[in-house]
Amino acid sequence: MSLVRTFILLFGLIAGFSVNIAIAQTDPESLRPLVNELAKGKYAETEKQIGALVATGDPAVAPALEALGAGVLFYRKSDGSVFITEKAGKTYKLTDPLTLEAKGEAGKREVKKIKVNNKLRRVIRAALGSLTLMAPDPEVRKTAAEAVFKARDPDSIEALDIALASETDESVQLIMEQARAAAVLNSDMDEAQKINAIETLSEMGNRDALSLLINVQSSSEGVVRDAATIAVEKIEKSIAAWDSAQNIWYGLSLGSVLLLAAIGLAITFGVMGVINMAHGEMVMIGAYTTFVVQELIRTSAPGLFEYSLFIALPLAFLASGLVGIAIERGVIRWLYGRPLETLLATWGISLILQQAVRSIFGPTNREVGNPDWMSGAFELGQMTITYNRMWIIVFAMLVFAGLMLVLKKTSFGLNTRAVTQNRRMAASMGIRTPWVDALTFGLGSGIAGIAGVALSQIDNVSPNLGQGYIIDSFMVVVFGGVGNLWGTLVGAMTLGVVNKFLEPYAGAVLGKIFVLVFIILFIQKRPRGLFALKGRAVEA
Amino acid sequence: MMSSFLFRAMDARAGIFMAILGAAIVLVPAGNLLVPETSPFHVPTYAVTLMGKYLTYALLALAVDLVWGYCGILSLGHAAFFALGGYAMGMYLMRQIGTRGVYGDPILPDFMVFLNWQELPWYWYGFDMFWFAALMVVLVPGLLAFIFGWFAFRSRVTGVYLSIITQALTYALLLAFFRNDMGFGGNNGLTDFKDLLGFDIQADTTRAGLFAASGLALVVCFLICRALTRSKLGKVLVAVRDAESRTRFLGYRVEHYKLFVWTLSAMMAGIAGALYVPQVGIINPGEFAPANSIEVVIWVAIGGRGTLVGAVIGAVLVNFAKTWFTAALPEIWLFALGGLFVFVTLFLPKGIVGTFSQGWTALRQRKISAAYEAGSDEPPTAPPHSPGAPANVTIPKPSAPVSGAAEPQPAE
Amino acid sequence: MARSTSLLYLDGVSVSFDGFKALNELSLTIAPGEMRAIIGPNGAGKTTMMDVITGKTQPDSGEIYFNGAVDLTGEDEASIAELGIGRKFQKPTVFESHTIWDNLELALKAPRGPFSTLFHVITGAEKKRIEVLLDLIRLGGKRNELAANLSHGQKQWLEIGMLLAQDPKLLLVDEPAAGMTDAETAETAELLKDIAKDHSVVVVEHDMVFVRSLGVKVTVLHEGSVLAEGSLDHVSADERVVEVYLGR
Amino acid sequence: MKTTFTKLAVAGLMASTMIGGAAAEETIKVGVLHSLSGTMAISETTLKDAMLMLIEEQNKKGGLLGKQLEAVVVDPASDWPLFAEKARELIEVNDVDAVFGAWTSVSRKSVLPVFEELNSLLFYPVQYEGEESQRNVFYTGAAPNQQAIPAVDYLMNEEGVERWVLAGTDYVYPRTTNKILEAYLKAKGVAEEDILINYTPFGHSDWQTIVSDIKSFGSAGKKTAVVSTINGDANVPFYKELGNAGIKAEDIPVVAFSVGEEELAGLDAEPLVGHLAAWNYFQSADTDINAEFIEAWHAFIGDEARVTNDPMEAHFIGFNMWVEAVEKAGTTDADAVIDAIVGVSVPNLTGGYSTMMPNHHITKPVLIGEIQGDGQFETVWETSGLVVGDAWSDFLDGSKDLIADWRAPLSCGNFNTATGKCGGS
Repeated sequence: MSLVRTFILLFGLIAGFSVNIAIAQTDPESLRPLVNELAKGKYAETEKQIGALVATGDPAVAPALEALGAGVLFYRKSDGSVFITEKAGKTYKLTDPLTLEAKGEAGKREVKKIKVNNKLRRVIRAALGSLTLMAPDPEVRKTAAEAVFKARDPDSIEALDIALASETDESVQLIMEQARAAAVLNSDMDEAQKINAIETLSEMGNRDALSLLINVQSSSEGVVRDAATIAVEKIEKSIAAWDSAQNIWYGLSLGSVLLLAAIGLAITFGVMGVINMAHGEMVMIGAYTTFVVQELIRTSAPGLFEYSLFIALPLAFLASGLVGIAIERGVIRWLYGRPLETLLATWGISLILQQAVRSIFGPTNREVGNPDWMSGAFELGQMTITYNRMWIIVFAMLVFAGLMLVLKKTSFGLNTRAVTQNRRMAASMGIRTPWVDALTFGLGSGIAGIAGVALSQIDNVSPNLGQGYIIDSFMVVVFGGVGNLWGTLVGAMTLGVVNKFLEPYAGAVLGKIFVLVFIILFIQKRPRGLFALKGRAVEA
Repeated sequence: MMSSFLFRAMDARAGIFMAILGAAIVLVPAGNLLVPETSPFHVPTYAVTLMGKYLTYALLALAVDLVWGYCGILSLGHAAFFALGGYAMGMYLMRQIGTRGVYGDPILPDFMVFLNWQELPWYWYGFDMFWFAALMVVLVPGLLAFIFGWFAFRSRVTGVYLSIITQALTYALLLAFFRNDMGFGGNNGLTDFKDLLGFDIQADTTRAGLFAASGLALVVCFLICRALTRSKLGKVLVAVRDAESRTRFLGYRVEHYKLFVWTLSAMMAGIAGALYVPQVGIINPGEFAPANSIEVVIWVAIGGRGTLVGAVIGAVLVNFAKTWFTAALPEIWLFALGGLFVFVTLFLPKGIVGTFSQGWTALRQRKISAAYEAGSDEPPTAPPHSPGAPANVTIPKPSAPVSGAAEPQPAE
Repeated sequence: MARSTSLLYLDGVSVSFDGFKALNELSLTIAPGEMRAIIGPNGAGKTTMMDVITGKTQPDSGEIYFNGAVDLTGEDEASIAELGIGRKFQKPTVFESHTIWDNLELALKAPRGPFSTLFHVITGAEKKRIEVLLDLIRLGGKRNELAANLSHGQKQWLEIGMLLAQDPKLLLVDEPAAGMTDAETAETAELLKDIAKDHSVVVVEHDMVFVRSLGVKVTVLHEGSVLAEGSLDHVSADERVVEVYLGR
Repeated sequence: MKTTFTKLAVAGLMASTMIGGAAAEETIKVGVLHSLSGTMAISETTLKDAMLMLIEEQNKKGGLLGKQLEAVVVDPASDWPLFAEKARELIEVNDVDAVFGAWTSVSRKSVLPVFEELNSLLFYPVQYEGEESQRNVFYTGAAPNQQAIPAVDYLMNEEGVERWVLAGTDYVYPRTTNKILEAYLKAKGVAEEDILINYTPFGHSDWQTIVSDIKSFGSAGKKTAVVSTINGDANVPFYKELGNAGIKAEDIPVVAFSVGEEELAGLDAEPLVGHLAAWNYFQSADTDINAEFIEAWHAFIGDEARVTNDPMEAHFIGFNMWVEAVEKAGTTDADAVIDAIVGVSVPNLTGGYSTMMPNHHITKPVLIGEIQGDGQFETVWETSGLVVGDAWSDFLDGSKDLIADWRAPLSCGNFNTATGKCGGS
């Protein structure tokens, strides 16, 4: 909420400032009756009132409109005057929508929000676009041009022409031209103009352009229609090509989620041979740790929110790792050499952990927020890449690399491999096997915990979180070949990509069924997974 | 030859077990139907159905114990066969509804009517006849198990790899049956049954009858399992469990043995499912859930793996605990159940039956061999001792490392 | 020796695991009734050779014939066992949760299908045969003991007994004396010599004393192929053999 | 071992009876049949708490018929056959007079025969697919005509939507609702190619492909909206993906029938502002009775941050209707209550009254709300009057001739007006 407000203030200042220079100054007070009008009537009236404000052409109304769209424009019940508000505990801080001066505070019951709906938000977005095309900040101009593009309003052509004439930033210029083209196609200008516009959009080549062009195609005739048809075909072709790239991306993204979920299991199950049914709950503990960290940050240090995940990572590792060590010391160490019984005991433990979380945090979903750098998306060609998915892929790779490093390059890793390969021999060489067992199990659980941090960004944080991943995790580890971390990596990525390539054709449900059948058949071909050891050592 | 095969199934332990089951089959329905409700000996219908359900679970556990306990195949997908049997029965019961459905369509089940299905899919044909449905109850799970096992055992998929692909199998079926396009009622499954072989499914007599049928099925399957495991084939199975490649080098085609018990076990699970459905009144894809299969394995482990009786006891006990806990401690019962699992694993590693009759397995083996060796073709009759108290043992009881014997090692 | 008159005939057999050549153009022939000792350092390919003969591992190339005419490549363990090749593992492998008696009963030559075993009732002849074997492996007194409770040496014997129960034409015996006391080793040698009277036997062994006490033709394997062949004295005089065993 | 079992069994049955009947004698027992563990615990536990609160409040007011009410809580553990077993246990062993419970369609289907056989009462508080009317069941949640159709009308009229994505979880509620909507949209002149129907499994967590499909479906030059019948758990990742992919409500609005305040509490609502939901109650409803209810709820649960939602209101209405009907009948006897409850009117939380109709559905206002940044909804549209729940949809071939009326002399849940017979077509 405060972010929005800061933005509005900043934005207002800039807009106001530019007004002072660019256009003859109007007295803000002359706008006030129009702004106060907003408090009256229902959506239909509000829409008209917005139109009236925009008709003044005065950028000074921009902050009020922006606040209206964001749902922070309120009116005072006593006198009907309108304010931008910010919630501060039980009261609201008031700001004058035109002068942007602080106007004190008001209680909850003294003010009332001016309601907006989607339609109004669309109107406001378009209006703000045309009002701020000349703003000094290129970012603001860019946003404005994008808004004008979406509005496709022929009336904005004039404003765009003026803005284009003085535009210096090339990227903004491009968007303005596209916006102009969109508006031209929606107007009754001559064919030559329209064909020009079609070319501009054809260059643009994305789905927005496609959407516009399809419209043109169906609503026009003759040369324009032909030009539109050609452009549509061209764009559709290029989008189809990008679609396979997009699919691979989705597959890698799903694969990295599977990898994260499975990699801890690759240690506790793959390396140590514990059929760890409580693995999912370790992931869950990691996710809940993230929740607790964010809660603490929200209440005591809101500034740190952007870093919450970095704070949560080591804590989640510790929390899950310690629980893992406790489980190993308390239960599993009595069961080495009896792997099937670990299934039983860890199943019991998983029930207990689920219920424990349910009792402590309640049965409902808990909110784990995405920091700004995990939100949103960017375009790469015609692909949309969301930041959270991208970071999760990067993160999964880092975790994998880190784990490899620990197991291959540290003495702890050496000990782990020694103990899991030949316990008695390792013990007689002076390795403290109980410690190594506990720490290895702790490591696997801890990794599951940090996977939980990542998964909290894309999935529910609820007591059922772990159950959703346990089967997939076992599939990945077994498909890749038990005891081989590279197998887990390749297995996860293969299953992810296969799944995503099947999904558009078969649908999500059938796609998943096919993947399972594929695993069953694959295991027939390679009964010990993708990366199986060969030779006579395998079967004793 | 056949008679001696079946006769082999009997001994003291089996006898006691069968006597108790037999008594239950007679007494529970009698207590429900004949004893007046005011009497303290009256068995409420609620309890009859509940116990009937336990018995079908026990049969499922028995099926799992046959493959896991004796042949070392850890199936994490047996619920799939159970559910398939259940669906076959459910389809029969759906067809019996006839025009009594809410839309009154004589052919189509309700869920098809409101999803605008125009005609009955081909795989629903025949299910209006009980004999056909009954055949399908064993045939469908059996066939699936046969095909699956044919590939898996030939490819020598063993250990956790086999366990995980059985899990993949049941998971895939779960997703498939969830699909409404499959024509099995999607998530809601099949429900609202009216009657079975003309008997009102809600009538007390039908419930008592179903209870008795479940008990009888359990007895018959128990006898079969018992005879099987005590035949030479049973010995081969245990040999496969303990040292698969040794068995191969002796010339036994291990995959045939596995396929045989695997298919048989799937058929038994199918029967269990078919008896389960009319008693609980619904079959839906939730029965395919991998967690269900894991639970069955846990019942067997708690009762005692490789003991048959243990599987039955484990299934009844755990489910009884669940019934009790969910009512008595609704908010925290998972702590209790989870704790029970951990406790049993740590302190009763051989399960209940295994712990109580420790060493008895070994004795029994000796007894049998001794009897054979003594030249009598008669299978040994009931030895004069109960499971808990081994008597007249000439050979000193093996001391510490008995675990290697009575404790079956996983196939892996 | 020609293939047609041999009992076991290997020619140019190669096996590799992930690039490592376990067997390299191995050729070897065993005559009917022969007893042969195979020695070689660790990794020489002895166990892999047994795996290849018994069908556990399929060779990448080469020929394997049994009885002069039967092609063993492509057959699985069970059918090769049925043909009459018995194998004893390096690590004694018996059915630990069965009694000695049951172990032998399972091994006895009889129909191996699931349905034949399901309805199988033990016959008097079978019992007699088991008795004979029990005497032979000196475990008569422990017939009702679980195999798990046997000592290491007794398990070795039991396994040999099971081999005999199969009534094979050829016995492949992998390190029968491993982990035995000197007395047991000597007894085992006697036992094997007894057996060799009416079976062909291939013995893989490390223990030179043991091999010497068998007094048979010796084949030395090295890096997956035959290095030398002949009497023990003959091969131990071979410089290459000395180098392989002591050199490196 | 059998003896041990019998002993345990007896002990167990006694124990559960004891717990049920601890205060014994002069109480009226009310069963609460909601999953407290397993996948549905996430939604149902709240309803269990709501019931306990309602019962506590009623007891403060002096109970019912001069007796105290007593809640009997069991956990059917999201296991559908277990619902039937527990329902039987509540009625037969614990002797409850009414049961409030179930959430999913399948759990309701599972318990139906039990209530019919044992002639007891079930109040079912969740919006559902309709196509059902049973003598012993009272449907206090919305039927499709009380939720889905008004929402589509709103989008069509107010937002000018011409192209529709019907996205749902693959189970009976979305299937039926989408069938009805498809028929409805076609009747309104929407072309076949302007409707995209998509189903996903339960708990689906990877929405990348589907969100991108929606995006490309939306770029065909016509105003597009998504009608979501996606089930509870899968919504959080769906909305997260939607927000991240930059699909704004102004461009492609999503209207959901299964997303309420409780689901939104699990995610950051800021990117979702403007997406819609259709319900019969929002926590934001500005009425005194709602303020009281929320205050009582917060006091009961001890957490100011807990939200209220539509199924809770349904229990509120259902419970009050039952109380009133019992008082009217002077007994808790099922038959008497079934006769008495039709026509009973109780206040709902949005400022009006809801009435139990002869088809055992209730009258409700339909509200369309937009998601706000704080995870609440703002009502942007509501029906002018109350809408009567329609058990049998007029848009499905099989059911358009069916009506339900449980009053004598008709007393039928599926009366066919075309053939004049009770019992379907």
